[in-house]
Amino acid sequence: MNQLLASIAAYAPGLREWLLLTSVIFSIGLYGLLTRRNAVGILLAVELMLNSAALNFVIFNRFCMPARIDGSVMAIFVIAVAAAEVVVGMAIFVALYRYRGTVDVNRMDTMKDPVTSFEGPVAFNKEVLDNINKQYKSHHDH
Amino acid sequence: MIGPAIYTVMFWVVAASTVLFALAVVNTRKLLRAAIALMAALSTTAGFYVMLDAQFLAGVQVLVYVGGIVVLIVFAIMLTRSGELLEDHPTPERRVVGAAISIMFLILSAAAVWVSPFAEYSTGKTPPNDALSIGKALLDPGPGGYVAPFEVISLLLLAAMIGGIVIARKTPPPNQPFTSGGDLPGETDVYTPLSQRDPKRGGPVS
Amino acid sequence: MLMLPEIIVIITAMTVLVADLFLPERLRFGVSCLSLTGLAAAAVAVLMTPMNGSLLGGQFGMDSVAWWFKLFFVISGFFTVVLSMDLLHGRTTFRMRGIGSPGEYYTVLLFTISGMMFLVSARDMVLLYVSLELATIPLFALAAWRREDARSGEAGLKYVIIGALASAFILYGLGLLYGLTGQIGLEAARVTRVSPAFWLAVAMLTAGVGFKLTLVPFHLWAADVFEGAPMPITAFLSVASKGTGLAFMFQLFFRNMGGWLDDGSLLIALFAAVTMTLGNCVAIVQTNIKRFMAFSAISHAGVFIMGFLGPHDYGVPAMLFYLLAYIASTFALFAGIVWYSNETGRETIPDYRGMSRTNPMMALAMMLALFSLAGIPPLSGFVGKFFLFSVAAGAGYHWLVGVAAVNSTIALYNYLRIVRQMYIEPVHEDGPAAPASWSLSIATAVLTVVLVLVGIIPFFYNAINGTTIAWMSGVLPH
Amino acid sequence: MGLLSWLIAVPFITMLGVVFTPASRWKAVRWISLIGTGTELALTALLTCRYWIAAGPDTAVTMTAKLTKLYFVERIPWFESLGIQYFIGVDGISVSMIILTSIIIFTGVLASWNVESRTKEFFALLLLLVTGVFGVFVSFDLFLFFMFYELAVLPMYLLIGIWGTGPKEYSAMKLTLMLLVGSAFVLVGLFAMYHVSGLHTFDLQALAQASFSKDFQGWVFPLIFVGFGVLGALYPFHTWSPDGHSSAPTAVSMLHAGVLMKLGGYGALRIGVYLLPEGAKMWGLFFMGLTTINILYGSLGAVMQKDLKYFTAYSSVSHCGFVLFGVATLTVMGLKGAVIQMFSHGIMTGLFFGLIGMVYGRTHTRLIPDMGGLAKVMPWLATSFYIAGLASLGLPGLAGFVAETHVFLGGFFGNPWSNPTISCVLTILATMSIVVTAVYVLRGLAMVFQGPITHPEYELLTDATWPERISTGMLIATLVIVGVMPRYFITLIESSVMPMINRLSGGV
Amino acid sequence: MTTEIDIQHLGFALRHVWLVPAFPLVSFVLVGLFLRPLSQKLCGIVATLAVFSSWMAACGIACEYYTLCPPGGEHPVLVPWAFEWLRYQPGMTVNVGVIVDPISVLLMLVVTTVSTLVHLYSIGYMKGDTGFGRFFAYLNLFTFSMLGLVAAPNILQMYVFWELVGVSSFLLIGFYYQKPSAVAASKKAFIVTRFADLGFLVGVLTLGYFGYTLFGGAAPAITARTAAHCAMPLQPFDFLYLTSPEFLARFGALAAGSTGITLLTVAMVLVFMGAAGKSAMFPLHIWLPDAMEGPTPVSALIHAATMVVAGVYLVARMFPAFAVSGAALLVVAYVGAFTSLFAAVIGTTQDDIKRVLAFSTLSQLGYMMLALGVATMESPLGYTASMFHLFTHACFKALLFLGAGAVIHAVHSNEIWDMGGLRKKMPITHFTFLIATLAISGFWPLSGFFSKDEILAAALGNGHYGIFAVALFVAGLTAFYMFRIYLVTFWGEHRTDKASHAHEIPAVMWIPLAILAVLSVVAGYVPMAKFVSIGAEHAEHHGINFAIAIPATLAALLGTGTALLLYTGSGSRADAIARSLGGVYTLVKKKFYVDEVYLFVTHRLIFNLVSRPIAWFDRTVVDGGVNVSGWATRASGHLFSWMQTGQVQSYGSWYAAGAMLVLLVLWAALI
Repeated sequence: MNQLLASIAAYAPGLREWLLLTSVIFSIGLYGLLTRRNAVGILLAVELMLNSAALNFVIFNRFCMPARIDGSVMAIFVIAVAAAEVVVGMAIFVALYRYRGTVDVNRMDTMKDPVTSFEGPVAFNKEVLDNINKQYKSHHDH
Repeated sequence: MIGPAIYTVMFWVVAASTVLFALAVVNTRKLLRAAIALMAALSTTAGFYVMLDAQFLAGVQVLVYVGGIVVLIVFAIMLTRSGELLEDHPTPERRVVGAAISIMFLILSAAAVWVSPFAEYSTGKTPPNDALSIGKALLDPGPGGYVAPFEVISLLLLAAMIGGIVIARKTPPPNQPFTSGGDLPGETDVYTPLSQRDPKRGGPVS
Repeated sequence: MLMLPEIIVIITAMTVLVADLFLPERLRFGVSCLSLTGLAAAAVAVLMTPMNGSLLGGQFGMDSVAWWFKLFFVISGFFTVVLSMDLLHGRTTFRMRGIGSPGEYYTVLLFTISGMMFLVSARDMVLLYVSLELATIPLFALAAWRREDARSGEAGLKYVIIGALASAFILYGLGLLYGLTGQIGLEAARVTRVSPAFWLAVAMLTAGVGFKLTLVPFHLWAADVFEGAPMPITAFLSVASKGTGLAFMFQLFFRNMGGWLDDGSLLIALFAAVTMTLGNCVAIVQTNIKRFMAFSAISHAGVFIMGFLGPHDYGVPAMLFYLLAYIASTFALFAGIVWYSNETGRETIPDYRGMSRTNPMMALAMMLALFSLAGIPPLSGFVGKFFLFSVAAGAGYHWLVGVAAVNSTIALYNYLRIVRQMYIEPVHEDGPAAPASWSLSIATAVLTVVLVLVGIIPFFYNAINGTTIAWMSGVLPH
Repeated sequence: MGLLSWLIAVPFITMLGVVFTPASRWKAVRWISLIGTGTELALTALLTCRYWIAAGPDTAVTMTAKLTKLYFVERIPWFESLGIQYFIGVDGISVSMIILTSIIIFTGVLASWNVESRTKEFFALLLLLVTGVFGVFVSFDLFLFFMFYELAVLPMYLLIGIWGTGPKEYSAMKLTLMLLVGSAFVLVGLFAMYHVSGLHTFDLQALAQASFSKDFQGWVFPLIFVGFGVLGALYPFHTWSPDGHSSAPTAVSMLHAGVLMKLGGYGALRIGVYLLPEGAKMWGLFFMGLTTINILYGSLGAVMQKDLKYFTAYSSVSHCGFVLFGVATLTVMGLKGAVIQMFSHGIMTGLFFGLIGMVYGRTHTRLIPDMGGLAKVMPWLATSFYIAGLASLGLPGLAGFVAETHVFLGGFFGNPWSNPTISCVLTILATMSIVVTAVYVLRGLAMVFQGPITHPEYELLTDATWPERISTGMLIATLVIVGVMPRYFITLIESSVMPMINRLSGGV
Repeated sequence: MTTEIDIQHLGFALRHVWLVPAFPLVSFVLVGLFLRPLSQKLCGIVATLAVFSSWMAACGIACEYYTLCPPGGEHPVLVPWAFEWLRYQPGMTVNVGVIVDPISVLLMLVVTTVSTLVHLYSIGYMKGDTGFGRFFAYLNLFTFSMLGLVAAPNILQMYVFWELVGVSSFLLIGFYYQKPSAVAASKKAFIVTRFADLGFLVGVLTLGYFGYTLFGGAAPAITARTAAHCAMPLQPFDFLYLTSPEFLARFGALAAGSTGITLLTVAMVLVFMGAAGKSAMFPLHIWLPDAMEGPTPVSALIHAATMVVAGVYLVARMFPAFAVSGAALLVVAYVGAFTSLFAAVIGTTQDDIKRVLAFSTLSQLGYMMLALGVATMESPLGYTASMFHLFTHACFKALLFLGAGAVIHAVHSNEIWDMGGLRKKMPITHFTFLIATLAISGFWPLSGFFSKDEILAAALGNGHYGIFAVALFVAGLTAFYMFRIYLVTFWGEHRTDKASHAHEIPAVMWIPLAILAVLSVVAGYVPMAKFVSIGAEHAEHHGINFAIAIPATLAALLGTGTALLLYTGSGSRADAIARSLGGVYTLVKKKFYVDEVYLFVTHRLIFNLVSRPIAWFDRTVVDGGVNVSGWATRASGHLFSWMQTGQVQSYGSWYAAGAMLVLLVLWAALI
């Protein structure tokens, strides 16, 4: 039994495992942000990322500097910031929904660079070349 | 002896559940279900805080984060009525790109973190993590204290609230006076020539 | 008392909020006057605070660079208020939908300014991060201020999402720094040994700074947000938030990672070159004036970070001086743009045709501002760019000076496109815009005079240089 | 405020005067600018006399000096931390260029006597342009030099864009951008010198004493020379000149071709050769070859031009080729020839473009085949055109000959650092241009002025009015004076060129 | 024995030598700027008086010079008056001054006399012409520049006035600028001479270069010898230095690379190219016949007597240098001979009276050149002969031209077939024209005979038999074409009514004719050998050398005979011979199509194949390059703007990808 317990204890999570955990959650959040169609869904993913960053602080506090409580205090402030962010985000999405009737992010691209027709070098040069040819019609010799 | 084993088992179980919940948050098509998955993920993180001897923080996490923010998000889902209909799938190339980037990020950050020598200091002494010390730290003007961020975060929350209110409120019915000028429904964005404008609004005083 | 300017700004914000409730409709204008006086008082307070010292046990520090940054933030806040007065109080010919509620607008604006001031004086990660968020999150709200306008909402959406992503990256970076050193203070958390995690932290923080300063791969949000946001907010974004980005970069790259800056200078040079070139090239194809200003801001960001390259005791004053010149020129230009869009609602470059005949003085002011941005002597833009190029050359990056000089030619082409519309094309057929209101014309006049004098009178540069020359030696770890 | 500061201030004050006159009395604007440029001319005359008195006795000393001796120096510290100061002074070359500029601007104002549309802005921009040019010729601090150098380029855009003819926006934009790209090269070279010298100052005289390594000068000199060459119409970068000049209004093309293109030559001389002698030695022969193409290319190109302004633009490309050719020869005669050519070509092209403007004002066409037999109707203009043409083909007794013989002799004698046979061959190729110039000048002028009158309506054209007579008269008088009595004009230039030669041969 | 001459106390004329060129300059400025609008008469008088006073000054100089150093003895070169005009570099200054030596005195006399007479003549000829004042201004400008050229003590001053002479001839040829043919002719004249001046300039540059580099060694010896005679110190460009034996010895030694031709020869051939251009030698002669478009007094003055001999004067001035490089002298000789033959042959077929005289001038110039060519330093007879022929030719050729002018003035057409039988209508012109024709054909009492004989003697004396034969044949041809035009214009019946109504020219016009006639008779007896000589002392020679005289006179008689045979009576015989010669005749009449070749080369080859492509190349390729760079920036703008898709999530992915890229760069660069 002890031997079993000892073998289990061997897998105890060191600092590395904890940090691996936070980076996994962070990348899942990132994936969510980049693929989610609904704006609110994106904010969910953002919450996830911020939460993993806060966890990161607490981990470092626990492992690197247990004497102080900087990490935990930072985590508290992160939570507060996340709250503020959600408030503003949600306000904007609600206003947008009321006006546009949708919060689908893919449809929110009214503002983009108008890819105008983009003429090749000859066309651009054309106006200049016309000017040249006009200048050099074979004029009669004296 | 039992402690560390239980500790390890608990860590791996909770870690696995957090990852699963996170994946659920990201992939479920029904948004409400995603919100609930987020609640679960955040509570498991609270569990982590407990394991990391940050009991007060776990409480704050559960109370504020899960109880407050995610509830707010659920309100938002309700308001934007995006909970009812199934969210359609992201475009395939968006999904591939997103996946590629996040996996790349995972590999890079994990590798970076895995090999780097952090300032490990494991004397085992647990940090003074009870509410008293955090409370004192928050308001202590001395070197160790965080009174400045405390003040700033209050400003931030106030500003965010004001901003949110201004953006998200409904404009009142026409007959009701409204406190802010220039916002009355009567003012359309039709360009009224200078001559027909009423003097109060910058027109010529006849 | 070191924190006096911030306190004055916060008190003004609060009083404006409360005053907005009690003022009758007729006296609504008092709100703007209140915020103006508040900002003026804050500026005086900044002038009076000593240039060194710290508060709250070293968390809130004050030095010459912070002093100058605070002064610039208050000034840009002041001019943003002046620019938005007409819009908020309905004194425009072209009715802007839903920009109302001036009280809340000013409050949120003042909070962002106080956030910026806190950012500059932050000496530890917690205050740094929180003040950065205070400087950014209200801007999301300001960008989306005009509810009924789809573009403003969309701008807000994009700004929120990318802003959140950036803040997550910054947080993750700061976490790693904390992990590597175990210290929360900026000077204390200086990494001694190089490790992959440190480079990851640097990369993440560069991404965060890139978002704020619109450096190239992180600049994509700028165009849409600048186009969607209301005009004064676009001005504020292009000036103040760029200043904040610069301050944030100062805090991180000088205070925290000063030691490693020389190793990464090639990366910064590449960043500068790519940002400048992209900003100027894409500006060629823009027609909307706000998108155009976004790309001009991006190209100027590239010019700014050239200051980080060379021997830092020249880089810091050069960057601050160029920031001053940039503020003066951009606000002078935005005054004209705000006035024109208020009076006629037109925002594309071809719409500016014939302005030199209908409103010659405003056209002259805008032309001077454009030439200063392009870097034409004897205006301050040229002098600022000259010193920055000299810093880059001092660091041995002659190729970068060449790229920057060619870029300023492309920039001139972009700015001349507007001057051409104003001076060479015939008058716009919809008729001239009404003359500017007294507040805007005074602001433009003052800004144009400052714009011209800053380059010629040595007082400004000497003042900046005198105070900040010793700053670097104080900060760098040796 | 010394004499030189007044020299820069007077056009600026006139500009302010012009800007602040009420728009209703636009006729007064012409008179104000005329008075302004008149005082400028007086100031220049005063400057020349005082310089002549001051510099006369020590021409012997400068023969062996290593640094140009400056007169009427004014120094005001500006940005001391970077070593920038308001440092202006003048030597032989600057005085000759100042004389040229004040004459050209005076005649330019006279030539644009009947600009009706938006006269205020026109004269204001013209005077701003001239302030920049005067500033360049007197400043000896690289920052100040570069500041005035760019200030001189920018009003061109508006002047051509608003008052130009033909594809004016296109040529205005092309001109401004190409000149600025040129100044970009110069900027890089400037900073390289500032930092590598380690003297931490922009003062030209101090930098002249700094010893730059050989390979440093090897890559900075071509940058500076090409940078200034773009403005001096060096071969591959000259394409802005035909378009720019043909679209510009009269006074602007007079000022531009007459004076602004000389900034290129002046800069190449003052900053290129003076500061980087080793680099000049390395690249001398290469640029001599390039400028020979420039000379032949410009003159051969001018033969087939149908538009009078293109015709003159190409001829000024060829003549500016002489300037840069002279600079590239790195001999006493070559450098002296370059300065005289700058002066004489400035006057010549000013006269040419002024006259073209006057003819265009009457016949409203610039195409050579459309005009014919105008000599009968406007004898004064025809004679002055012929004098300008003969001056441009280098007729002795006019300024062109003195300059060209100097440049040819300089090229022919060659310098000890470059292969003498190649420089001889290049000079002989360059001399061939005097024939081609004769061909296109006489061919063009004959088609326009001689032969029977082609269009009946040309019968009633009028001859030159009083402002035109004064301006053409002044320019012709200058050409003849310099052509007939060059001695006084040249000794001063020689005394300011000698230091450059001593630096070249003796090393720093 | 070198007579001791001290510059300081010379005679009045020698001290004020600068008066000779000064008078025409002053009158040019006076007439050109001020008198022209006032009154035509006044212009004519002032101009003529000015030239006359410079003639008097020239005579004064001649007398004082030859009293100072008597004829037959040593004739030192004096530079009594000079001032520093231009300093190229510390060791190299160019002085403007007046040189007094036998040939310059001779030339001054010739130029001033012919110029005075032509001025007098044109008062009558140009009466009533609108450009009267302008004409006299140009004439004065020409006289001033010609005198300046003649008086040049150094080669650069000669080049300066060389160009001024070219310009004044351009102005005078193009005097009737309304006529397109006159305009084309003036342009052609100037461009061709300018092309020749290119060679001259390169020659001057070479001489200047080697002069300057070798100046150090050679100068002291020369200055010692000539310091007394010169007002200003010796300079590398001065003739005294360039023709000094010390310099020539050192310069002659330098070989030009592998070909073995000495640099001196190259320089001298280049200088001769300039002379050939101005004196219209073979390849560059095309402008002289067309120069007849100008008014006839112009042709008389410029294209007969003065300008065209400038080339000969230059070769004479540089004769010692030419002599040292023998090859250059041979070139001069052969070119001269060929030109005289070529021109004489064409002259026989021309119909325009002035074209015939032009070709005869070409032929006589060829004579002078070949005379110089055959001379050597040892037996410099050719040198004297050439100068003598120059002197005599100036007299009778001017007379011929003025006579032709009178005839054209009367008949209002240049074609000799429109004239006929004018001897009754214009007796004085006829008589003077006859004297001139006899003189040029080389009949005994007149001057032509003596000068031509000396040339033939010189050619024979130095063993150039080929050249001697050609010269003899040309003498015959000259007689033939001169008598051809004489007979056609003055004998036979009036071919047109205008010829019948012709009347004698007014007094002001026939007085110069008379003076010239007297001169062309007397000129032969001037003992030129005593006045003008160079090199070694040569034996006194007197009287006529019969061995040369008889064949020359026989050739002249033969030519006159054929002319009489062909052109008296109905003149059908001439046409029959013309038809019989067929193609050859038309070839010769068309001046061997040389003009067409030149036209082809310039218009087709240079204009179309060189300058038009250059203009096109410049507009499209070089300009295109600039436009393409503009387009490239715009294209890159479009490329980057493609990134702005408007999709937030694509911004997010660019953002994250950018962050990782930064990480990778950091890792790669800085591990």
